Amino acid sequence: MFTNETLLALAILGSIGLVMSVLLSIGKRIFAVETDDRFDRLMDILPGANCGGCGFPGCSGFAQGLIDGTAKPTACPPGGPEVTVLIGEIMGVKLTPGEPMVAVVGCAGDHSAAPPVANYQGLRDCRAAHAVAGGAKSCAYGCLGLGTCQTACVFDAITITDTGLAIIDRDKCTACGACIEICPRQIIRLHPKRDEVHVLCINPDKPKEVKAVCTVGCTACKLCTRQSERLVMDERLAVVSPEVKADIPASCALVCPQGTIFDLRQYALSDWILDPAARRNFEQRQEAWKAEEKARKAAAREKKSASKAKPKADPDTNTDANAEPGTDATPPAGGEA
Amino acid sequence: MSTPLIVSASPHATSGATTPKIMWSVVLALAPATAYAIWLFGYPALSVIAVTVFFCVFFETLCGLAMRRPPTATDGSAALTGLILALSLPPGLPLWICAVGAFVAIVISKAVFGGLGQNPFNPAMAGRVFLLIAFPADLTRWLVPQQHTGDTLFGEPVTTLDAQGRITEYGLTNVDAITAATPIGLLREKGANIVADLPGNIEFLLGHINGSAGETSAFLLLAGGIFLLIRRVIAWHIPVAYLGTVALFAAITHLVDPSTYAGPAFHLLSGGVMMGAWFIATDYVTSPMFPKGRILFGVGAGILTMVIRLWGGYPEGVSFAVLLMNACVPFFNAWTRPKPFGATTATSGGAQQ
Amino acid sequence: MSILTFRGGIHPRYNKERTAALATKPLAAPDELVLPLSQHIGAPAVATVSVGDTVLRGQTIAQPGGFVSAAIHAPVSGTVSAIEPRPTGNGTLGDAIVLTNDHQDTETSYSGLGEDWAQADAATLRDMVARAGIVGLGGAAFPSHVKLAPPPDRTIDTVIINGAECEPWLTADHRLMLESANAVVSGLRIIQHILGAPNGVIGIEANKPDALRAISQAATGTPIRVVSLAVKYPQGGEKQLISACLKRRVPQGKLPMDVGVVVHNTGTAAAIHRAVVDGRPLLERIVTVTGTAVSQPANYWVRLGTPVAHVLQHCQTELTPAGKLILGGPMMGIAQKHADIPVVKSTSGILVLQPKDATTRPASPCIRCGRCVDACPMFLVPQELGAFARLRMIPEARAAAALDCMECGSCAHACPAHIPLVQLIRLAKADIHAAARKKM
Amino acid sequence: MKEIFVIVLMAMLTENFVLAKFLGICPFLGVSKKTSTALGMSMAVLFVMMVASILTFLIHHFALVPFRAEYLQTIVFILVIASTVQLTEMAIQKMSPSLYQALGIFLPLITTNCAVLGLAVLNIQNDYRLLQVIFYAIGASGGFALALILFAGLREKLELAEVPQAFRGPAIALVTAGILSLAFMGFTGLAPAS
Repeated sequence: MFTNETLLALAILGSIGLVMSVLLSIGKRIFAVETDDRFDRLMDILPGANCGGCGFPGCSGFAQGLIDGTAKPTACPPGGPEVTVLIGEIMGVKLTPGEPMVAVVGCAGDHSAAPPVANYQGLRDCRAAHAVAGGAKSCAYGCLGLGTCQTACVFDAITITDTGLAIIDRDKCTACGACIEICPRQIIRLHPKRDEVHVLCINPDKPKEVKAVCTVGCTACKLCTRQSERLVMDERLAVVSPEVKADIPASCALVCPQGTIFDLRQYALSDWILDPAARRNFEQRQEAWKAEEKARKAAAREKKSASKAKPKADPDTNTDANAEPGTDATPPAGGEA
Repeated sequence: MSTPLIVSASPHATSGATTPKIMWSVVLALAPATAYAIWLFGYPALSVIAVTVFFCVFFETLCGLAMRRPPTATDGSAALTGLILALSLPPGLPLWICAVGAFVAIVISKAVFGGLGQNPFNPAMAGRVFLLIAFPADLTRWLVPQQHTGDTLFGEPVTTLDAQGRITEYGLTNVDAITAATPIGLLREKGANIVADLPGNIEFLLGHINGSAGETSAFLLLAGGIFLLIRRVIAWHIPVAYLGTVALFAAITHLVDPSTYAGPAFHLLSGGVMMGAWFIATDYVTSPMFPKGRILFGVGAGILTMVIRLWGGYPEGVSFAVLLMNACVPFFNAWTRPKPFGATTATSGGAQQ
Repeated sequence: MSILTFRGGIHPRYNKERTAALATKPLAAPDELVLPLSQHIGAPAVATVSVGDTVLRGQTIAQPGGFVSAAIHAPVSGTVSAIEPRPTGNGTLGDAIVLTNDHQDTETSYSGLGEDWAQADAATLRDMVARAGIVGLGGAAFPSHVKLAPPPDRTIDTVIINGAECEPWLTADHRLMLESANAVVSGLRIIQHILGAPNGVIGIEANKPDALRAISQAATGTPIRVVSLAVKYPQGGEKQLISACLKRRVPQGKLPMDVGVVVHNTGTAAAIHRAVVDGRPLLERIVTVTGTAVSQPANYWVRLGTPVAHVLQHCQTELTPAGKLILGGPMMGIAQKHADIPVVKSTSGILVLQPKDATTRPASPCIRCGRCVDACPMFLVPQELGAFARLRMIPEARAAAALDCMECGSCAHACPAHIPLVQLIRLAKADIHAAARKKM
Repeated sequence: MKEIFVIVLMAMLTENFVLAKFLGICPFLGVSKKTSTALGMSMAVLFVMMVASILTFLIHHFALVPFRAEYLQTIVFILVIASTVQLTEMAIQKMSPSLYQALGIFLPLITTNCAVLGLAVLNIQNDYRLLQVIFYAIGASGGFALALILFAGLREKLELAEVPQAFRGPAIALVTAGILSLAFMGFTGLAPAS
């Protein structure tokens, strides 16, 4: 039953509501703004890590950049292929996501392998230390281990070992590039995620100089390049070629006399860097492999001499004989004997 | 070269000034006034000071451990906070209240902000204001100075404690006349006419009056402040602006209505102004960094002190004035930033208008 | 003579008395000299000799690699034994010409203009300076002939010779002003002539009264003004010196020539004198070897390219464990990992400190005391810049004029919390430059 | 005149809506990260408070009282405030998109800002006349602005501080607000509510 009271209340409320709604609709006319709902939709799908990997300050900048046409739709590394496809849907273009990448620290020279030659004091920051006499390490290329990349990584993928080396967790890394950009030594590089073997050294100096500063540096002996066409020489440095598509045999790592080449099918990176047992195990496997190889070669030679083929130099003792075509013209001063 | 040399960025020399040196020199500057307060009020003052300082250092150590930061207890900052807090409290205050004050000062208004250098508010004043609001009766119960009959340090016992741990002896001013205890309180109650009945300026200067432990001897506080000024621990801007504003404000109000408002001498020498201007407002962490900003800070604190003294609900305004000005510091810093060499416009940074 | 100064700055312990009274001695040349191709700001020089060549003392061994670059000459006679990367003062390897000294010091012939240089035109003189490989000897190592060739729309009315030598410990400029006062004054007059600048000023800190007297005496009869400057660091900073001497303020982001001024170091002026009057290139410089770990401090005329280890050997200085070796002064000098680096054109001092003087105190929290603000001669807020750098707040750091910082170290020197402010600001500057590059 | 002065002083300082009455804490914490945003918010609140308190005053006295429908006060006031906020929101979105972005959800949330409703209700409770209502609104929004802007300045400073992880964000903001509130207690007694 409606009483007068209720009717009155309804009337008052109703009329005030009416007046207000009229005012609001007038206001809506006056203050009409066009909005682009793509921005909100983009913000919904972007990872929200604000890592800056796209080159814009944060995800909102990237979203705006996409709408303005200044951002590359495939530029969001942490989003991965899924996000790239979604961006394509929103922006109305067909996108093919790029190859998934992962950042790798190209240095295994921790305190024991490349001991510091000076006592650096001051800001615990690699960039700052690098600017002071090139850091405390003798190697001008090695990881300084002060954790600047760690602080730059918003995905918590980087840890600094007690032995002064940065290692990147492949599973957490989104290849956003923040660490690559901040590392004063340019030691961190992107590699295709499918690559299972990495050369953990970027020192391009002469073998003699590399050996003087680090026990695990690449000495350009080229042994690995003969195990797989995926490994090629870049000047005085062995690198995994991104162009050639082929599996990398385990022997690439085993053949390396310096132990510079890391094979993640055999060891976890943290074990490889930190666990002496892993190194011991590697050395054992290396010995075993060498013996096996020798036996195989001896067998092959016997077979060959049996079929009176021409003698062939032992690859273990003559390193320059069989360089990959198209590599550095100036061979290193001395190979591994 | 087999022995590693030290490498570090330039400069390779320092001035020799260190944070502990600065903090301890402020403590040193407060020492005469502290000693005088102990002489004046005896054990009650000594125990308040000792307990407050102890708990401040204790909480500082505890927080340092909890936050896993390098120990800061010996740098003197916590001890200084404790000393300033203690000197702003009435002697004879129940000691557990002192500990609470130390907790508020060190833990709540300093450690949770990240410890030394990060706190926006003066910890000692935050602690004192908290106590004043939480325990108004205890914080406004003042001892009269003890009688020094013999040549002993602690004259006659001025206090005894009752069953509730309350001070009952003579020397405790009547609880009903809480606000009438200090000269400033009297002034509020009865107007400037009673100034004539109050101790003379010389007494104020020497400090033979009742009040907070640190509010007593304006002369010793002034001497400590000038010591800091000469040692270049503090700059002149804040104390001069603060005291100048208080004096000017008092002079104007006194001229307008001499029967209600006391003159500048009374306002400068009584209460916490001398202590506040030299030792509290000049706290680096919570005061502006630039000279002009420091002057603004001092003027603002002076005005607020006088407004609260003359028209506010609390008898003394120094602690509130300092806290309120602390809140304005980001703006003073933003407004008074130095212009870079050869620049036409000031830089921006921090709080912006 | 009134004492002039600038605003800000600090009063470090000067420690100059150990070497101020010691006359400069020539240092015996070592067996091997290493001459980096990049001893200056700008493009590296290009070697004009090859391995195995015989060179004479004074012979050009590298040509400028561009306009902003400088030639390099052989400081001794001998043979070129290598051109290869060698350690340099900034901790990296840099290409260098290595000379084996034959200890004959067979010199090439020099042809100077003698005292008749005023007859020559500016271009000729500038060319002589360029050919002599002269760079700013105060430490900046900016090629001097570039500073002598201002763009045509700038009129230079005043040349200031910087004799402040505000870096503690160092006395190289002090000795030079005492021992070669006439060369300094003559150098200034040549610079004035090249630039067509009517006014010449020599600014000397008041703690060198003998140098003030010597220079004043040498300058009598010329319109050159010799001014006494307050003993304060960084009195020798270019902008601070101009502010003190002329009360002119170089606008933010501008150069001294924008206010009609060019500043040269005393050593540079003397070198220009020798280049023009005697035709002699820059082969050696005065180096102060001092510090708490140096038992026989000295001022030496050192051939460029002399290894620091060789110099230290002559001063009977052992690099004590955990000590510090600094090229330059304590305020802006660069700490070294080892002594296998050569003395180069900008090396004004070699400072060796004992461990107790070398250890950097750990940083404690900032207490906002404002000492860094008072000390900053560029009127910046180092404390805040440091916080911006730490938190990588790049736009804020740029807005707070981080790029104006000249890294003089006054703030870090004054800081009671031992915060590495200079290092932090360097990071901020690097971040700002990186962000700017990214935007382009 | 003196009465107006007392009302403004009281609303701004002694009975500051945020720091003494603890009204409007939500935007106080929400939009105090930057002083510029805080200023914008203060302006928005000033506008809403002015318009809403005048409108509610008029509606109360000319629509509710004549019909003895005072019991509708709350719902009607909220209706009026919500509409005013909507209008303000539209206006800000049109005039300053960046401010609109920065204020975000806190702009429409002025609707439920208890400071605004509190002001409207207090106007009626205190039996203010129109002039008093206007100045009370000025004082209240001025006090809100003062607290918000001071607080924003402090929070900008805290951005540079190394606050322990556990206290980052709202925790340290509330501690700061608490101490600021303590400081504002100093104004007690300055303007005795007559």
